[in-house]
Amino acid sequence: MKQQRWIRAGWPPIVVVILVLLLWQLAVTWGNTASWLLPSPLKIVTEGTTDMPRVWMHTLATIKIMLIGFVVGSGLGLVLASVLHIVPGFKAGFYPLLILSQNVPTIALGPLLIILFGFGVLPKIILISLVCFFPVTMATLDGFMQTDRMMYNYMLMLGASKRQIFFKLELPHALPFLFSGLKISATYSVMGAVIAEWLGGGQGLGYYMILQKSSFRADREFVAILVIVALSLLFFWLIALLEKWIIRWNVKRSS
Amino acid sequence: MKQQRWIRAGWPPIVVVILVLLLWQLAVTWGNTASWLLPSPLKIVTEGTTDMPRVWMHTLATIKIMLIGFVVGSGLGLVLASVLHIVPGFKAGFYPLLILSQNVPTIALGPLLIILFGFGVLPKIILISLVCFFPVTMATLDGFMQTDRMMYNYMLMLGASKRQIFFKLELPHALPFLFSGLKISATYSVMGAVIAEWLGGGQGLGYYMILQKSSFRADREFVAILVIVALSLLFFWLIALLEKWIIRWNVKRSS
Amino acid sequence: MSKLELKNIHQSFPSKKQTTMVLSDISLKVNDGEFVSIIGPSGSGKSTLFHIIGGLLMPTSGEVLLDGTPVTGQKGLISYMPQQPALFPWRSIEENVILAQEVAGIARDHALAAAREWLPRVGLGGYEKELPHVLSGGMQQRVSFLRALLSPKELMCLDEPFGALDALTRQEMQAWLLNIWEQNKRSILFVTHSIEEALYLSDRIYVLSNKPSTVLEELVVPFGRPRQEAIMKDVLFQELRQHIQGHLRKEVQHDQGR
Amino acid sequence: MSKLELKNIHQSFPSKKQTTMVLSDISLKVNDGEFVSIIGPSGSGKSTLFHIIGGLLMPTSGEVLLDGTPVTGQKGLISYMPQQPALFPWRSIEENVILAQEVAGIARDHALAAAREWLPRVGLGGYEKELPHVLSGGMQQRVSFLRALLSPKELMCLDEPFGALDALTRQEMQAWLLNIWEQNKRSILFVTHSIEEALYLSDRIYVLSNKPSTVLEELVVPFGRPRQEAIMKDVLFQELRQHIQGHLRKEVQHDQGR
Amino acid sequence: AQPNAGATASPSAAMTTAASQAPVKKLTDVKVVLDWTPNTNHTGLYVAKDQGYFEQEGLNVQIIQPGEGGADAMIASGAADFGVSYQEGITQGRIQGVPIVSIAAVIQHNTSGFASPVAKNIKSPKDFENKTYGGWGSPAENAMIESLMQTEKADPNKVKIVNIGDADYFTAVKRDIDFAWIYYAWTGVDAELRGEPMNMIYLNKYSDKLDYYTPVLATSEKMIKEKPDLVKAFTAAAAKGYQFAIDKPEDAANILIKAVPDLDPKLVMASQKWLSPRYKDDAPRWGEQKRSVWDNYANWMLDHKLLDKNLDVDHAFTNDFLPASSK
Ligand SMILES: Nc1ncnc2c1ncn2[C@@H]1O[C@H](COP(=O)(O)OP(=O)(O)OP(=O)(O)O)[C@@H](O)[C@H]1O
Ligand SMILES: Nc1ncnc2c1ncn2[C@@H]1O[C@H](COP(=O)(O)OP(=O)(O)OP(=O)(O)O)[C@@H](O)[C@H]1O
Ligand SMILES: [Mg+2]
Ligand SMILES: [Mg+2]
Repeated sequence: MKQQRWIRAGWPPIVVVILVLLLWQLAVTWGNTASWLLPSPLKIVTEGTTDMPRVWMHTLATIKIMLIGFVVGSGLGLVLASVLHIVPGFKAGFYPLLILSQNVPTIALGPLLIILFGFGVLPKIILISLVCFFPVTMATLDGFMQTDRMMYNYMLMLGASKRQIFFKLELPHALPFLFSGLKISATYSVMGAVIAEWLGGGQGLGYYMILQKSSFRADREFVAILVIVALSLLFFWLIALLEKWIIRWNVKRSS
Repeated sequence: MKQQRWIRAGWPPIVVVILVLLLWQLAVTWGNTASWLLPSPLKIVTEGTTDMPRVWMHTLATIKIMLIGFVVGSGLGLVLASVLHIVPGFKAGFYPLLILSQNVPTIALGPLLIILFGFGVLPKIILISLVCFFPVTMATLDGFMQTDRMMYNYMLMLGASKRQIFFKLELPHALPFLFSGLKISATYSVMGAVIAEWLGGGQGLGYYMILQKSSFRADREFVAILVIVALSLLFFWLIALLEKWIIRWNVKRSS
Repeated sequence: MSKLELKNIHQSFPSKKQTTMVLSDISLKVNDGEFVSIIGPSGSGKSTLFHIIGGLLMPTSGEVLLDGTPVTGQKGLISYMPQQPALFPWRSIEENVILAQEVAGIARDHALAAAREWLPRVGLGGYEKELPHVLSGGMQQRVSFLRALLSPKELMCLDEPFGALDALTRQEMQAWLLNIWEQNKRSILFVTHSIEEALYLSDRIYVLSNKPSTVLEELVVPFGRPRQEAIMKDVLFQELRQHIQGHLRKEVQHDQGR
Repeated sequence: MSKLELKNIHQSFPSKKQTTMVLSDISLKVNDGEFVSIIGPSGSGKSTLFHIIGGLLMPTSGEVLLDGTPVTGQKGLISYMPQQPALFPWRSIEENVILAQEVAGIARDHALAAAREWLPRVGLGGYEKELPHVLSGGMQQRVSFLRALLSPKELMCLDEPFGALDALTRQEMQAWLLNIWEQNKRSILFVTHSIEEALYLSDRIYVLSNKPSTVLEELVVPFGRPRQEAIMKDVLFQELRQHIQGHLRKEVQHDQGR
Repeated sequence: AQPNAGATASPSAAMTTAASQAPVKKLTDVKVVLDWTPNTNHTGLYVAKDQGYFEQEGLNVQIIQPGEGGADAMIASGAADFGVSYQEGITQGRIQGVPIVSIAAVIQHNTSGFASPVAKNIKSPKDFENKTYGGWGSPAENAMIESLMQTEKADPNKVKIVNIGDADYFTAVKRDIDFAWIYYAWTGVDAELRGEPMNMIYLNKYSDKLDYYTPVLATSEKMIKEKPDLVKAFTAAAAKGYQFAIDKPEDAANILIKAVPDLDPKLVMASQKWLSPRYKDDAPRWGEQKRSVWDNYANWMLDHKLLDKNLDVDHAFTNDFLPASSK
């Protein structure tokens, strides 16, 4: 029965993915789209297997900085949300900075980061963290604001300290929001890593992609894109799974 | 009293902004940072006022596509979330596509959009919408999932149709989540517009910025960034205000 | 013909370790226009029974019949007042009252007019436009009660409708409910914790045992209609009360042993 | 010296149109080791009064004294059971029970041991590890009650602790509370809707009028301790009951006029 | 390093051989940042690294690909010691006070120009009339088109200019665009490989002023002032690298392919063969820059209001670090 449920839950995404690939293949084949513009899935897969070892190497490099960036970023996001929530006045005060952090374009920020931190992995991690922290912070802050009024009042009456209210009530209550933010961040983290790799350096899917693009190798460029999408999906599902595992009290439907 | 509250709420962000600008000015002045790398706020403001008319024109262009993109994107995001939530199987099925939509880098997507839709405003709107819809969809979907169990059961017992449950319960209940998503989207929308302007076209802050960068006018580049940040802030606050105005039942603290 | 009939309802909930049997072979019925009460220890499964009648839960086994047709698992056929008020926080009081009517497809204007007419009668005049969070517990319960009362269904299932009311307001609401019921004779299934309330209001009373719950006794209340509060002082009333109490006492004491 | 003293408490809530006066010049006290009940119509402001005592609300005017020192607006000094259970859905039953103790700084192990010892006594043995949503309304109320009972504060404020319990479970809990109280004589302030309950349990009873609420009467209950349930059949008991009921009836009828 | 290096007995080679025999000389770390993704403009650098020319000069060179921000800021700020840049960038940058200096011209003549699919029939600037140009929105492009068209007395106002942003030539000409500005060595060669013939209008064919250096090797003023020896060593090794690429295009291409395996080998090979003879071209030695070229282009820019003041040409470039002679 458990297996059946897996199959039941598993088929819709598989069907959709297959459908999309099929449509794509047909569009390319019949639509006469030039393959240097939009290669067919078949071509991409063929190319991907041919260039496998290098793609794999680049993928590993990307996964590494993505994971570090995501963990640092969303960890920071949670801490930041907590601090902004707990310290009065901070939230209003720091909103402008939060928004600022998302609105300095990479082309302006990148050179500054590199000049400050060199060509190593640090500026990349910073960039990915910058991408990842924001949805987490925003969603978690909103979560804190939504704390159940009755429970909050009860905690106040108990004489709970701010700290106790935070850890015993607000934080667990905001978990669904936190995960909402984490899922958004997880989705962005791979792209964040790719963009960070454009900062420079000689490996990673971002590097590979831009190189292929500049040699007009659309097929290989799309290999990179496919890997990126697959990575994000995987990562997203991992976070979603974690959510299911942690948030178990919200059994909604007794159907 | 009302005025006092405004002043009370207004000062933390103002203080922080002033502090940051001050620090920046000092860092540039004392740190001997070359002004072609990071111009001082004073220089930026001076330059901004000098080049005012052109900056203003570009700002208007950006605001226009940003607004259209945001409205289309987040409207679509809400509709999409609703459809995915209501139609069984769709949610699981379409997650991969949602994630895909966020993981095709602009450098690959841009050319495709241009081939399909030309160099006009349409591909830009599409790009901005693509940026904006995602946080809205994800947050709203999570909101739908968090619907209060007791109320949901009550609606079921009443024999409410899926439609009724959706409009009378799930949608209003998910509003805080929706706004959480909208605020994230609002923050991204300006950057989205700037990136979209790199797709081509001869106006907008993105265009202005890249042009200034290529002629090493860091001061003007930062004028553009400052305007971008200011726009985002403004837009974010607008959405936050709207949220406060719409979600009035969640009076949390009777203090 | 009976309005509602439950046939051999069993219900068990799977839990981490073992499965808890909550209802064990419950059969009961409510005739057309009859006022039937259910009394039982806390946690015996009364609310669960209502969920089954309302179609929210599929019973592990057994059948629900409404007007003679099997409706097990069908929703939207009864008017229901849940144990917890479950008011929608974003709706004003009057909008909360009309919710059940809205869902049943009654025109909003019409429903609102009715709500505004009835709210003062449950002591909530002047609160029409307020949001639920400003109401006291008892006031919320009255809103929830009114919502069920105005729902256009023939069978009303009320889960402890007056639990959060003070003795006097409660008596008033009882008298008032009785009055309404005697006028239009809807069928009512009523869960209460007060034996007096059950005796005062009902035609028949089912006494449930502790978990797993069975029908301990079915008791026909021998008082005529219309009833006055005075019957509460009747000797027979007191005797019946003692009788039911005795039954329950055994149950609850038995329970303590677990 | 009195444990708790309220001096001329006024409370009004600003609303959209006008300001509603809820409490008007309430003064009352609870002596050391005394069991005091408050009875009043639904919506008269009993829960509001508790919020003021607990420091959640600053009264519009008036003072709260605990052990003679003014503590208006200070929180965390009393043990409190809210009208709605307010259980934390992500905590298991036993973790919910120890919440108040945790906040008061009692070691978790110690608190858990106490919770596990007491849970079976309120009929919830075997539910220690379950989440609150599997409990029935009455069971949740008992959890909330236990949570307040185990809180290490000298004054206990209970807001309708037994409202959702059936008659028998209720009697049992009453007897049991009385027993505990007689053993360690904590001071108790008790809101109830049942006049019998108030008479059976309390040393003194305050009867509140309808909104704006004033103390209609302060009544000393003349029965000795320890008390038996048998006193409920006492003639004096019935007379007192009638007396209070009469008071309230006027209030509630008066209220209908609005 | 593989000492299979060209054992050509030049004085500098003799000197470095001696140096390499000295007991383990410590290498100086040097960062070189490219202008964009690695391509045949950079072959000499990769060759110099692969063949050990840098090492012989006591340098441990790391070649870095820049981000979207380009290399100039990295070079000028010292985040990278050397880099690849363009004459137009250095000109504009210096006007804005960016302390960057060109130390060698990678290619002697401007290989860029306006390309269009043959079918569009654009053979000379006058054919631009009533056609659509796809660019990135820089005023320099307008000026460029204007200049070219004026030589044939055509009306530049009849050209429609569209900003195509990041879209490349191949994408652009598929959609509304008739011609675009490209470097032949890469895009043009790729078009050849794909069999999409194009008409190419080289800038320098129509105006000497537009025969500027692109790309160039550059460094910062600070490096020149503080570490002239290092600059000299670097330039010398790079010159050897480019000389190798001039002499052995195929070997050089293979070195580049090996160093950057993700590149398309066919394109690299074809591009290298096209480009190798053009590195030095008619100059007396690789890397030589003429004052007139800098002056011409700066004046042209000034004439077209692309600069707001005169360029101090003499500080913008230097030949001082190029090896004294080259064969
Ligand atoms: N979803 C569930 N999972 C497991 N057990 C459940 C679930 N729902 C209810 N129960 C169990 O069923 C029993 C009956 O619950 P129910 O709410 O029907 O009691 P009740 O008779 O209404 O009690 P009360 O008078 O206290 O409201 C309880 O013991 C409860 O623990
Ligand atoms: N935040 C608020 N804003 C406005 N009015 C309020 C607010 N809180 C309570 N009230 C009003 O105060 C009155 C008393 O409420 P309270 O909850 O204290 O009543 P109560 O005596 O506990 O009633 P019950 O027995 O029904 O629980 C009610 O009329 C309520 O409408
Ligand atoms: Mg129940
Ligand atoms: Mg109350």
